[in-house]
Amino acid sequence: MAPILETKNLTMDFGGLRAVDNINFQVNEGEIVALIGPNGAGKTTFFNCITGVYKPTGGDIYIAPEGEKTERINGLKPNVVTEKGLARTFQNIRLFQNMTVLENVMIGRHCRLSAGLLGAIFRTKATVAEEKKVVDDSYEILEEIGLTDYANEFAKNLPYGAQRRLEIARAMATDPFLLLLDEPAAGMNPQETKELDEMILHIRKNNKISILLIEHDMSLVMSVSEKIFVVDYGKLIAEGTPDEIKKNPEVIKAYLGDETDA
Amino acid sequence: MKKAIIIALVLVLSVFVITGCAKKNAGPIKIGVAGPQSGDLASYGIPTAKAAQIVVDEVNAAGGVLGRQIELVVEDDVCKPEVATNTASKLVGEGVVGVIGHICSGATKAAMGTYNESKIPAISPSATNPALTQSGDYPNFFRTIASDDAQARTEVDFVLDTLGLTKIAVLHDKGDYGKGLAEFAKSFLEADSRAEVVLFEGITPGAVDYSAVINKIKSSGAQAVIFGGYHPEASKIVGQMKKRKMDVVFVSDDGVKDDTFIKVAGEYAEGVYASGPKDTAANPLAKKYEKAHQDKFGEDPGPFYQNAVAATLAMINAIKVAGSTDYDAVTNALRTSLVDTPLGKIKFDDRGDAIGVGFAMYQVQNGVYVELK
Amino acid sequence: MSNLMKYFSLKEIKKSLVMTLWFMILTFPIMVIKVNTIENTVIWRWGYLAVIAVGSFILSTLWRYMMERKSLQAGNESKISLQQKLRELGEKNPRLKRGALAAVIVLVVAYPFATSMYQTGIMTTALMYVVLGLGLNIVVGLGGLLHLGYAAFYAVGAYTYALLHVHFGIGFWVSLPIGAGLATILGILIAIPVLRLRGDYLAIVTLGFGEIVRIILENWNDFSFGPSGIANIPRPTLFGIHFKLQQASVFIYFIMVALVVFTIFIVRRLENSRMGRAWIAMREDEIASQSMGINITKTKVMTFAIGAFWAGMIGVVFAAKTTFINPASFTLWESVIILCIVVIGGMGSIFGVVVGAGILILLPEYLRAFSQYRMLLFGAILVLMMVFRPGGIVTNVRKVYRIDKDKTGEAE
Amino acid sequence: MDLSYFFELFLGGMTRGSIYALIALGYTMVYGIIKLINFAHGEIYMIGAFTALIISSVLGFTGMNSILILVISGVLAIFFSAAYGATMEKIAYKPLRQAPRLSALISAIGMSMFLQNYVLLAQTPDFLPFPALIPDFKFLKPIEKILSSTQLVILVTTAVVMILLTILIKFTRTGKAMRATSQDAKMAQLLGININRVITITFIIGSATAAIGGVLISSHTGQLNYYIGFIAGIKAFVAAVLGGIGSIPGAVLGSFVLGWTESFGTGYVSSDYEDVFAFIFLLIILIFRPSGILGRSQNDKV
Repeated sequence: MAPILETKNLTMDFGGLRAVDNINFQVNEGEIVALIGPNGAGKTTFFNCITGVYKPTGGDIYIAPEGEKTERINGLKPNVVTEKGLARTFQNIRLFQNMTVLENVMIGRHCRLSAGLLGAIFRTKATVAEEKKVVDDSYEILEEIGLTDYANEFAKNLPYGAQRRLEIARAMATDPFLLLLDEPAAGMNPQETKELDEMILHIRKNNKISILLIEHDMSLVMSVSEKIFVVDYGKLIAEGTPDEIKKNPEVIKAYLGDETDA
Repeated sequence: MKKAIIIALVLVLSVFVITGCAKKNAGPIKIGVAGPQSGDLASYGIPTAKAAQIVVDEVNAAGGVLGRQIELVVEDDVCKPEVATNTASKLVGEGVVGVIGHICSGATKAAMGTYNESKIPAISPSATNPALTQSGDYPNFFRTIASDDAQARTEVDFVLDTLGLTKIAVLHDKGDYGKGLAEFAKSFLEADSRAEVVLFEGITPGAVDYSAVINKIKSSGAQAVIFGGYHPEASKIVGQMKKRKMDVVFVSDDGVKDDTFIKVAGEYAEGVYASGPKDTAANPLAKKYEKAHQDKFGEDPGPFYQNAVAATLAMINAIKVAGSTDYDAVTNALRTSLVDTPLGKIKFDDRGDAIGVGFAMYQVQNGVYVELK
Repeated sequence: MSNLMKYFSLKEIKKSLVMTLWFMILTFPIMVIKVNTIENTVIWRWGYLAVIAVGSFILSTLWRYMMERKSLQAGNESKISLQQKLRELGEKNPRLKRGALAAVIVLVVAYPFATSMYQTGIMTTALMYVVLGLGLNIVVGLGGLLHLGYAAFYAVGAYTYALLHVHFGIGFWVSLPIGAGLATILGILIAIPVLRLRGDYLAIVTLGFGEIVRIILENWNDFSFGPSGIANIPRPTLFGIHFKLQQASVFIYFIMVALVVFTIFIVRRLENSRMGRAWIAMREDEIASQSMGINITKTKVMTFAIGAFWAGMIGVVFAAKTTFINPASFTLWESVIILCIVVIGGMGSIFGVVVGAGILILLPEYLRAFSQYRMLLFGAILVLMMVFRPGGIVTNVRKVYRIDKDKTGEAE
Repeated sequence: MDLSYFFELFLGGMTRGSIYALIALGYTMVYGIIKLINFAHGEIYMIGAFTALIISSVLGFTGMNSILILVISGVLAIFFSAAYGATMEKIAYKPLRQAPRLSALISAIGMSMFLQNYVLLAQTPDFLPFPALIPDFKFLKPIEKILSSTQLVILVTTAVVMILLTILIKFTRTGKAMRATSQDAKMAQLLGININRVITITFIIGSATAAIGGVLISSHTGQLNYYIGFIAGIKAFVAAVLGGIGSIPGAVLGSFVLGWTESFGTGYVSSDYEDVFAFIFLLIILIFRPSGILGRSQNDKV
């Protein structure tokens, strides 16, 4: 199995601070991979480097979607990265608050559509058809995530758990081969987390999407992921299956130790 | 649906056609007064309204004109062209037969088209832009003030002939009035072989400090500054020049020939030259109307008051001479019939400029403007 | 109404008295002492103090009452907007909707014939501001980009027509698209350098840009005829027919009616299109929208360009209507007034902009009776409007999509 | 190159800069705390100047010593400006804390129009001469052609005000509360800081510096009317943004840079395009440093 996402010696410096330090990392096709580490370990920075929000200061990022050539994506703009098939969610929910739930998902479809200015003004056949399709497609995604009841509500009026799910729905609408979830379970109760667990597995199965997630909730990480990477102070300190990670003394020292303290 | 709309439309339209039919009556003769009545330039417009009121009250008390009373319709244009077109159409709608105004040149230009098409003459007491009379585009325009080019001519002649200075800096405030004047001054200077324009620049009105421009004047070696603009900027420049002990003659225009300038600039005003309308203080009519203003409003009249009195007198006289309010007759009377005004006996030339209204040079001496003969 | 009584309690009266005292002190030097350093006189106007005292006592009580009402209302979120109500009413009674529409059409068509030329002129101005507001609404309301230099594009349109007429004798109808096009190009040119700027930084740079355009028009005499402006710009003609004054003003009115309809039609289509959604997403969250695949650069340039288009178009109409233009008509205040229309009306809402333009342009006209107090009241109204209705008069409603359930059922 | 000409332009730019700085300081403080472009700040400056004019001409009739007049009218101008600033905040901005930022901006614009017309109606639309309250210093006699005593007073006051403000913000409890509020108002509130009080104090201090500016600048230009606040306010705003809005040394630096740009632009090119130079320079700076010269870059947290 070839990795669909691979980083080689990825490094990100902020002034004197090295937030990501020489990380080598792979996600293979169809995998659910988790990235864990204590707060401030550099996980979100790592995400931001991959998705183009930051331009890494060193190393390389390669993607190789199924059936396509390997491509280096360092420093591409976020929207280009998304077009290439990497979609993400945000740790602190960043929905379009004053748009409806359905529109939020429709925005996700944006880069897969082509209607332009003239199409919109003259309502050409192609545009009308495209608009109809995007509504249908988006609705379908909402159905899959279970948000159809809220379709015409403003995103800001949604309950917290639903907002988290909407973030995932919106990311899925971009038609990715790899979904990057940044702490999707943050702030959820155990019941909601359990539903999330099922949803992630369902998404992979149904849409053949690989998933990379950052998460603090160990139960979720351990139950869904096949491979776990652990970072601390920007460095990769361990990788392996959940069982291997549980037993790794480095990890216990750096990370799980912290958790028990807290 | 469509049918209903059409029927409704036809109905509505026919109602308007019936009621809209012209209603002519022999009520009072309406004369419009247009100018800024509110906002920051109101102090230039209100004296005109007061002048017109005083003259009209006097005429009405004496039985009116052509046996009819005169009614004034005062409208505010805030000195803005876009407002002035609306003001003009409002006056036209009111059925005025003549207009005293507008005050600012820009607003006047915007409004004149409307008056022209409605065959209404307008006499401005203050719009000095040369194009108003010289372009030939405004056949219905008259004014009781001389145009900017005449003023610039006066200033340039004074600097070259009387003062005998040759290196001259020309400044302006980038405004309609100031820049227009400065450009005339510049072109007159350039046409004269004696003179050299060492600097031609616009200053920014309202700026907190003019030291950079003043340094520039200093290093240009100018002997005199001709400034086109208003007194607030003039007093700042004069003040800052004097503070630096610069020995440069300052010559300015009607916008500066204002007692406020002397009060604001204080001791620094001493020796400043300014052009202004010929002194009318000796004219008995000017004295009379100044007193009338004092009696009625308890204060000294504001800017362009006497010009506005003259404009109103000329308008009423023209109607009287014409014997009607007919456009051709009235404009003809304006051009042919001499009328006694605070500015002297005036009539208008073919282009609309008042004959006999000109400029003189003044200098601040011991805190007052003194006319230089 | 019963809780109004509590404002007559001793405690509340005491509060009002404290405020009254405060305002009496606050306004004392400026209201009571009138100095004239030119004449060296000082006038003491003690009478004003009494006016201030009575006025601030009443207003302070009223203020607290209104504030309390506002905070009570804030509790129940389910406020349905006016627009939504109207829309629902229309959906329930299609006949009523059609009837209302017909009434509006009749009113609009009959207006210039029923009223004077002056009223027609005022209404035309209001309609011009409707289009300007809708144009700026694309940039500020939908795109979320604070733009304080909008009058520059307006100036471009006006000068395009004026200069084309002066130099080449080109008429209104040809100038209309050219003016709009040049403004659009300028919109693109200004958008490019400011792409990285956000919020207030963008505001000050666009403000500067507006001033730069005005200053150039003021200074570059050979090009723009400087501050004395361009006069005798012809009014629009119809197939070569020149209208008389009265007819021309009616004609411009109908041109504006047509342009307003045209603008609303286009803006409505755009705001619910793929591009319109991208604008709103950009307003809501720039980073998230970029991560969702929206090209921010392109979207920003688009909002600026399309916003500028309308200003350029109306600029041409402006020149034709006033027949005289000079740079003084395109100051910062012009941009500010248009911005106020957008915000007062309700950002992002077409209906709101129409209402906002009506209020802001017609109100000062009808406040003329108060002549010199006009701008004072205008300022006060702006503040009060924002304090008591910060979201604008009309809150925006998003399009409701209806999904064909059967169809999606099949797709599953 | 004429060196003395250059030097004169340099000094002129510096005077302008310090004038802008006195107004920009208040601007930047208010912005730093509540992220509001206080459009009406220029009007507070104007009211300060007007109050000083009124008080000094009333006192002028008593034949009081001119230094005493300067002190009394200055203090009262500061008091009244601060009072206007605080009242304005309570009426026009406080109810809008939770509202969209544009609403607060429009409220500020409305306030600016209101205050301008309030002074216009209560006093006069005309320019009034402002008495020369600052005496000519004897020791400046040798260089009076280059530096007047008013200019010197303005320069020194700007420096003193800037230092005092920096001390206030860096070392006092109130200053710490201000910094905390500007970083994160919600967090500050949770930590027990009364942010309403902090905001009021900010407005009071900002308005007081504007009043100092109003008095000094009006003595420098020798005149004032109800409209002086508008242009000065815009320029100060540009200066504050140039230096990095929210930063106190930034406001001063930005003001000087703006003053020099205008002065050298006028001196070496043309004053016709004075404001154009200022705005183009602003644009260039912002293109390379989107947060101004000394501004902290405001990267959004992702």
